Amino acid sequence: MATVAYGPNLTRTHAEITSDVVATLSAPSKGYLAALFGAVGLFLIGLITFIILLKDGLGHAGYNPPIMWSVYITNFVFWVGIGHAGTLISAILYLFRSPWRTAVYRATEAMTVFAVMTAGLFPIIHIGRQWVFYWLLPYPNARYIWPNFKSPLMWDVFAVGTYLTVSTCFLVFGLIPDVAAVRDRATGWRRALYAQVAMGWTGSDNQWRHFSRAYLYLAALLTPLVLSVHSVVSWDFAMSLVPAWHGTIFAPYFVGGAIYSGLGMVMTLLIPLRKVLKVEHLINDYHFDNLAKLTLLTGCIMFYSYSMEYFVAWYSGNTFEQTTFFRRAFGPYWWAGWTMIICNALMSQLLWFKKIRTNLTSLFVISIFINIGMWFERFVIIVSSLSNEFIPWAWDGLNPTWADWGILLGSFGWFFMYFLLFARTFPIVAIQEIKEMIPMPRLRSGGGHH
Amino acid sequence: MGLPLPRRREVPGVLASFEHIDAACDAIRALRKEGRRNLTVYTSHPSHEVEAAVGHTWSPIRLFTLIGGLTGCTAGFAMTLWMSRDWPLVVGGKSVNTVVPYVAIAFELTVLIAGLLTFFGMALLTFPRAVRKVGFDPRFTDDRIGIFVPAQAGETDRLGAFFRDAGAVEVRNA
Amino acid sequence: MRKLAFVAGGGLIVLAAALMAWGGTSRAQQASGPAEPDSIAATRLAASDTANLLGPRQPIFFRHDLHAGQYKLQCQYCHYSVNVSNEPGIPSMQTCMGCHLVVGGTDKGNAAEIGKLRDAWNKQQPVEWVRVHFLAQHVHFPHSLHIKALGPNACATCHGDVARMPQIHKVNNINNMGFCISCHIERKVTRDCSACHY
Amino acid sequence: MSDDGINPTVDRRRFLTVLGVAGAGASALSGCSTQAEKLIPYLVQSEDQVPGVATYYASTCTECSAGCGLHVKTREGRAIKLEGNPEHPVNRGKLCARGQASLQGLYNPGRVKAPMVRDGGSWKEVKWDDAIARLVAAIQKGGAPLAVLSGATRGTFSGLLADFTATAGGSVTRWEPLDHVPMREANKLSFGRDELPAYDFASAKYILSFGADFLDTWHSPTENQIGYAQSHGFHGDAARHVHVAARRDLTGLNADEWLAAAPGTEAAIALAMANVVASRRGGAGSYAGLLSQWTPEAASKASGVPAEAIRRVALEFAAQAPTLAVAGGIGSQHRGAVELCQAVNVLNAVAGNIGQTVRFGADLSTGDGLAGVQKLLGAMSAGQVGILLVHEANPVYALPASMKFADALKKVPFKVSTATYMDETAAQCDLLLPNLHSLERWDDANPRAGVWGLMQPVMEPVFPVRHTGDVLLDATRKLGGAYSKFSAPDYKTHLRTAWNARTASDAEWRAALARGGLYEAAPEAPVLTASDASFSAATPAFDGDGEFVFVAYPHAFLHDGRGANRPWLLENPDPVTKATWSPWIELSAATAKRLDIRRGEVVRIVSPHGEISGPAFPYAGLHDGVIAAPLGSGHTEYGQFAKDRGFNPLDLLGAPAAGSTFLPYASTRVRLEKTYSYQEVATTEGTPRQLGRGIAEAIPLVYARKGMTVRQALHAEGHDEHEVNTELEVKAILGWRERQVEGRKLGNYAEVHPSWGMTVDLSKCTGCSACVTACYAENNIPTVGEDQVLRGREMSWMRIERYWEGGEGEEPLEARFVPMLCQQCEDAPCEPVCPVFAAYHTVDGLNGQVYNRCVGTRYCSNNCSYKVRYFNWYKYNLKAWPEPLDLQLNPDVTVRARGVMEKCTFCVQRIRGAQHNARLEGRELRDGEFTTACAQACPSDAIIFGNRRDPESKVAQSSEDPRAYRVLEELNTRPAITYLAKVLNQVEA
Repeated sequence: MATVAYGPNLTRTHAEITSDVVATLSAPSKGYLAALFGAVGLFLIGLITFIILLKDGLGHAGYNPPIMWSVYITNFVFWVGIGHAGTLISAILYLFRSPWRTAVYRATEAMTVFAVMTAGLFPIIHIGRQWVFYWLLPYPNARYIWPNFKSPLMWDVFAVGTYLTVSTCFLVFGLIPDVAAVRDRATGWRRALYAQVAMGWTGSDNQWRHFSRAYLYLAALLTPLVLSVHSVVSWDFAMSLVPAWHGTIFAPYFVGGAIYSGLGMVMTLLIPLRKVLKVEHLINDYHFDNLAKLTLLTGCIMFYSYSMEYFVAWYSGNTFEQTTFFRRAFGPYWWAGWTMIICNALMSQLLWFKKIRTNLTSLFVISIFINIGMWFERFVIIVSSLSNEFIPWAWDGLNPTWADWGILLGSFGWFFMYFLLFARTFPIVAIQEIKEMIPMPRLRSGGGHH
Repeated sequence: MGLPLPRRREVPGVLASFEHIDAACDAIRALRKEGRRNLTVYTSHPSHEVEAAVGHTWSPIRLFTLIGGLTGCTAGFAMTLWMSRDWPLVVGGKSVNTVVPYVAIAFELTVLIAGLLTFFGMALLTFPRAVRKVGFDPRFTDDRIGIFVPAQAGETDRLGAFFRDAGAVEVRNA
Repeated sequence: MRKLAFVAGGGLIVLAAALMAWGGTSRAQQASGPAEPDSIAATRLAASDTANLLGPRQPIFFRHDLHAGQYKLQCQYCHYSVNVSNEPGIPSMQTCMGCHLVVGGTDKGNAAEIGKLRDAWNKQQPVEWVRVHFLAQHVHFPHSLHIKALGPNACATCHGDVARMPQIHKVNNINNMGFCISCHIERKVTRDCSACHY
Repeated sequence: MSDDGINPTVDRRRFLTVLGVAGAGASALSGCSTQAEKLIPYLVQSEDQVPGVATYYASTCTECSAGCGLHVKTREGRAIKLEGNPEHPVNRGKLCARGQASLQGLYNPGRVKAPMVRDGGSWKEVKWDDAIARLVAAIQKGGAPLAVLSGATRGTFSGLLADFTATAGGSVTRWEPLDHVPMREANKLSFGRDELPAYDFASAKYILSFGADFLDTWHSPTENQIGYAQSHGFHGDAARHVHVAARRDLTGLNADEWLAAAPGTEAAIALAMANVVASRRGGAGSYAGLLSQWTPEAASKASGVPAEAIRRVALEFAAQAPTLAVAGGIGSQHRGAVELCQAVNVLNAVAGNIGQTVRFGADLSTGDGLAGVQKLLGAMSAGQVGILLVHEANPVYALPASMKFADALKKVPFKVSTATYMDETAAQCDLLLPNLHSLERWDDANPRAGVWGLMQPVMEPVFPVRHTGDVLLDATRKLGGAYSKFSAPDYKTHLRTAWNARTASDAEWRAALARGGLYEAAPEAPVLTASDASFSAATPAFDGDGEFVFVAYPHAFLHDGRGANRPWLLENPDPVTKATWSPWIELSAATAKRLDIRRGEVVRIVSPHGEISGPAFPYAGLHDGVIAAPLGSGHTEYGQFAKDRGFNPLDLLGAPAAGSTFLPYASTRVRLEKTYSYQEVATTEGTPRQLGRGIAEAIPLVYARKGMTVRQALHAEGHDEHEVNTELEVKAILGWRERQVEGRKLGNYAEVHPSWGMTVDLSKCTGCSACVTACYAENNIPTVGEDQVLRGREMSWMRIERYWEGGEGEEPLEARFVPMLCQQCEDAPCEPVCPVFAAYHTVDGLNGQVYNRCVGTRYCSNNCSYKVRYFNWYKYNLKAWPEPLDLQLNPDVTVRARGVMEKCTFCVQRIRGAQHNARLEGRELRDGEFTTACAQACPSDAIIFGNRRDPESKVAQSSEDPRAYRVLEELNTRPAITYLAKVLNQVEA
């Protein structure tokens, strides 16, 4: 039953699993190094772009008033969104005791942390005076003035900050027993290093007792947090007066989208990674099938949300809303508008077919489309809505520049840099949780426990 | 029973390692019948079977989480309300103190502090300050179950014999 | 173990409370008035023994402690526009010469300094005083209103006891918004941002 | 960070180094500085300068020949703002954009900074004595006599100049490029009066303009606009205005009806109308013969304007009295311009307006016209000019290249220029004796009979240059002999003596200075009858055989090109096309459609005399047979802002026939060629249609007379109103508000404060954009340049939105102008979204913006329904004011650094200033004691500012007007600005 619970074709002993995972940490392959250098390169591009922005001002980026937010905020929402799938899988599915999460959750959780780290950069990059961003924090200062907690941006500060902290705790937490396992297999300085990280984990009965409770509570805390964070992000828009932003549907719409985009990214990351790290047998069709099903579900949520947006715009009879949505489909940004609908609402429908769900190539292609689609969703929501607000005289279009793309590339570099380093340094597959799924040998045959 | 705080002094005792979980559990039960309470049982993964055998009660972690949550919630509301009264500024024609928007802040702080305290409590309760060389074997984090019994020089032989009968694949005095 | 858990939790509550209290306490510190100005009797004091005085050295060793302290000149006599304008006004050279055509200085030290002034006047060269107090350009401080509200001798509130300073130096950090605000809170006057920032 | 809120170079209290360099002495220096960290005291305290307190001097504007009165605001010895002089009979306290931008002339980086002599190819600075000596030497050398070409300003100086020149055996040619010679010619022919009359727009009940852009570039624009607002603006009733011309200029857009007449046919229409008027009112009198040739049908055949339209308008015109018809604009200055003006004289005569609304005797200052210049040209090319002195004129630029002035100039052995700026003519001279700017010098002007405006130096010269008057007097002393009759030691004395006649005693003189001059009552206007001199109203000839007639018209702000070196004027969008910085080429919408030409497509316009190329601008307000382009661009000199920008339409014009008295600006036919390249026109226009959003509301006159609201009028017309809140919504909102209002009463908000508000009357607003420049000047708004405008990043806190109505099919095109500035909403969407309280609500009802607190999230701008917040994308503060332009900055307003949001706050610095004064004097603020810069400048008095809490205030009362509405009312932002709907004076069916 254990095998069934874990999924087909995995008949490995505890010892084998340990060695499999520890093997992923052995000397890196050429491909891996190439990828890492690529990531660092991209990151440098972003860094240089940012320095220029810091020197001259945001003018270099493609802002055309009234479009005061554009690619940077798009990236922010995009990356925050990515984060959500990780926590969904590691925390929410943990509460649901869903068996297939065990193999993939470590990777997705790492993705979460790094995605949120990336997202966290953008509010700073996009503000006009980056060097005073800390004024958004409620710290006692000589001016005796506090921030404005009525501003959705303040909620953001707290939401994203909390999310980053707690999900990092959660990641480190689950990591400890595995790091201990690695420690006991490693030698020399690496052993010393892992020993530090493992904080002296031995796996004694007491440790496991507190560990499993704490893990449960953290998961329970993270579950509402996941839902809240992207709701708060969506309120950045929904709390405003801008036509097509000012909608009650936004919170669920954004959370759905976030998880959808996250799942897309998970697949994009895992499909190559499992090959590079040679853990195909640990992360296999069974998991991707389930991932794909989840993607399909959220994809349908997207489909529904899009149609609702248009329906509400039409039904409200509000001329501003109607104009905005008409222009979203047929205005200057029609291409972006349709990209988002095709990539998100339509592509995901392919996942109804088991053949496509279980064929990794097709999954990979679809996941790429999802990433693109979700980036454009945010782009459309932000840019095309801002480009035509209440006063026609002020309407204008955006033309992005090198500064926008530079920062976008940089953010991908920054994200992959961390993810790749993590994948090489720490067990990307949760050893102890997989072991938990595979029963230990018994003296008296039969007498199955549980 | 006291907290399993890190033991600096070396404790003499017997360390047995098992391959079979049922054997290990039987051994634990037997020892506890003898009235030995301060066993240490090592497993590479959380196991209900072992826990049942060791007969653990509840973990105080939940208190940390609860207190953290309450603190966070209070702090969240107190901070926002007090700060907006401290220098009243009207925005958007709204009243200076409006609870609704502050719920977001309070909620986030609740989760934040609860989460941190849980982690902190976990660390406090679980981790000894240094890895104990004695009474531990690297294979316990791999595929073996280990049982350590503190014992005086006199009783080590008897315990060793007991473990071998119980099906331990390896027994040594530590 | 319960005990321990409670201790830990309680500690955090205290911490949170402390954070909120901090604002108040730091304000109290800010509010505690100007530091005691160094008091040098307005007596003989040659330019040579002024090395240890605070504040920048001026082209002419003009002594507020003599003019405002010993001779009890009204501040407004020289800072002529202080009660009609935002700007206090720097006395014109003519104003100085008004007295110093006749007043030549009681001792050598003073005479020397007054000599500098007379030279400058003869050359029609304005003396370039080193500025001690100035505000950032995004702050607007109407001197006249503050004089009207606090009386003609209110200068000391911000500039310190100038009447006892041989050489002007900054007593209060007037560039720190807290310095203004603490006073505005005490006296319950406006804290509207656009009163000063526009 | 260096530019964190504080600006390193452009500090508002900056020590005036330039003045220092100018040797102006410390007496002009302020008593405070931060950047230099030095306190520079006055040597001698000037009585009228108190640091931190503004001092106002009266002066006279010299930007055009209208001669408006100025009040110059100075702080710490430097002029920082120009406002109209309320006592002045011409502009009555108002000032146009060009007049206000005179400041940027004063502080212009393109000024000639010292006397210079040509030294081979390059310029060499010399001492003044040396420079004057050279002039004297040249005069003493004898040979061909001295000739002077000067501007047309009339006053004591022109007297001195003429006198001096005469003594030197030469003669002065007074010349203004855009003068009104055709009008004078016509008046001479019609009435035997060679002068420009004054026009009384205020009392006219019906206005006909035949190509005369009287609101913008014709005659005395500010004066005309003041009158026009009184008659055409709604005051219980409104005068109707019909524009007859090939192009709809700003005046045409304000007209209630436009008759698109082919160029050159306006005269026919005028006569046809006169014909109808005469037959209706009788009294064709001596013109019966002339008029009989011109029936509406005949005129219609010539002009393409439907006969019934002509007849209808004529009948409406005849039905009213007094009425007014004007003609003679540059846009209609074709070879038949004189006849056109004669025809209009006849029209006015038969309508009985002569002496009523057309007031002769005013004798507006004019020059010698083209005739004089032709004569001079002849003399020059014949080598009969030994020395040419050019004063306040730039013929090399302002005359068509085909007139070959530059070549003639080469034939003059010694060329002297007194140019204040290095312009095209100065660049070709041998000696530069730079004159002072009119704000730096003693002078006077006599723009019309009975009006003597005085100028006095309001500050030390920015550069060490000298008054040409003083230069001449110096020269006379050096020359001696016949010149010794010029006894005055300096020009000031000369002026004072000249004024003895008017102001004998010093007291009178000082009084005159304080009032800015002497204003006698306008002379009684004689009632004249036009001679029956018959003339031909036939369409004049045009050179070439191109498809289109080319019309060059004066740019609204650059005028004849003299404004092209001032960023304020370059960036202020043209009121009609809303294009900034670079010129454009207009073709009618139909033509554009036919030739498939889109806006920004570069087209080449070829005439027999030359060609220009620039971006096309399809414009529905243009006759299909016409291509038009603004004058004023295409300088080859004239400073960094003007040089090499765009094209000069004069290149298309041919040399006028010998003996022609004026330059016909519409005299060639042209061919249009595509170049298949593209150059975006930097307009500030987004979408020029309202999409039924009720931003610029309008109400037909008939309903306005009945005192209906816009909504009632819409119902009466059977339209349904645009979306508003339902009963239920309103109740919910009000309930919510009550709770909020209670919750707001904390801290300073608990006390009672004023609540500042504004009303804007759209029936008065003509879109002239004087308010925009006033706002730039008052609030240190940076000009960002063409590339940034193309990205929509212009910073104009106040913008004039120009929406089109109709225009499709038979529906006539209507323009609606809406001044759009921060609405200071009570429930402002921008405020709550700011995380750091940089945007917040002040206790007195403003949307405060604390620049130094702003971190630049730009959320406020996203959430602003009116899009009136502006962001500093770059360090504009360092780029916008190259020295010495930065000396103009208003010390009371923070110069915003990069990365912060900025916006209109109802000139909060003026509010605070007034409140401070009131408190010093221990009294309450009085209504109208101060006002915002825009309201202060508006020639139409369309803007009223005040305290809404005070029921007595003008703003409170005017917002009770039935025409009152608020923009985007349904959003419940509760704006503090009330608009009064425009009044449509439609044809009454």
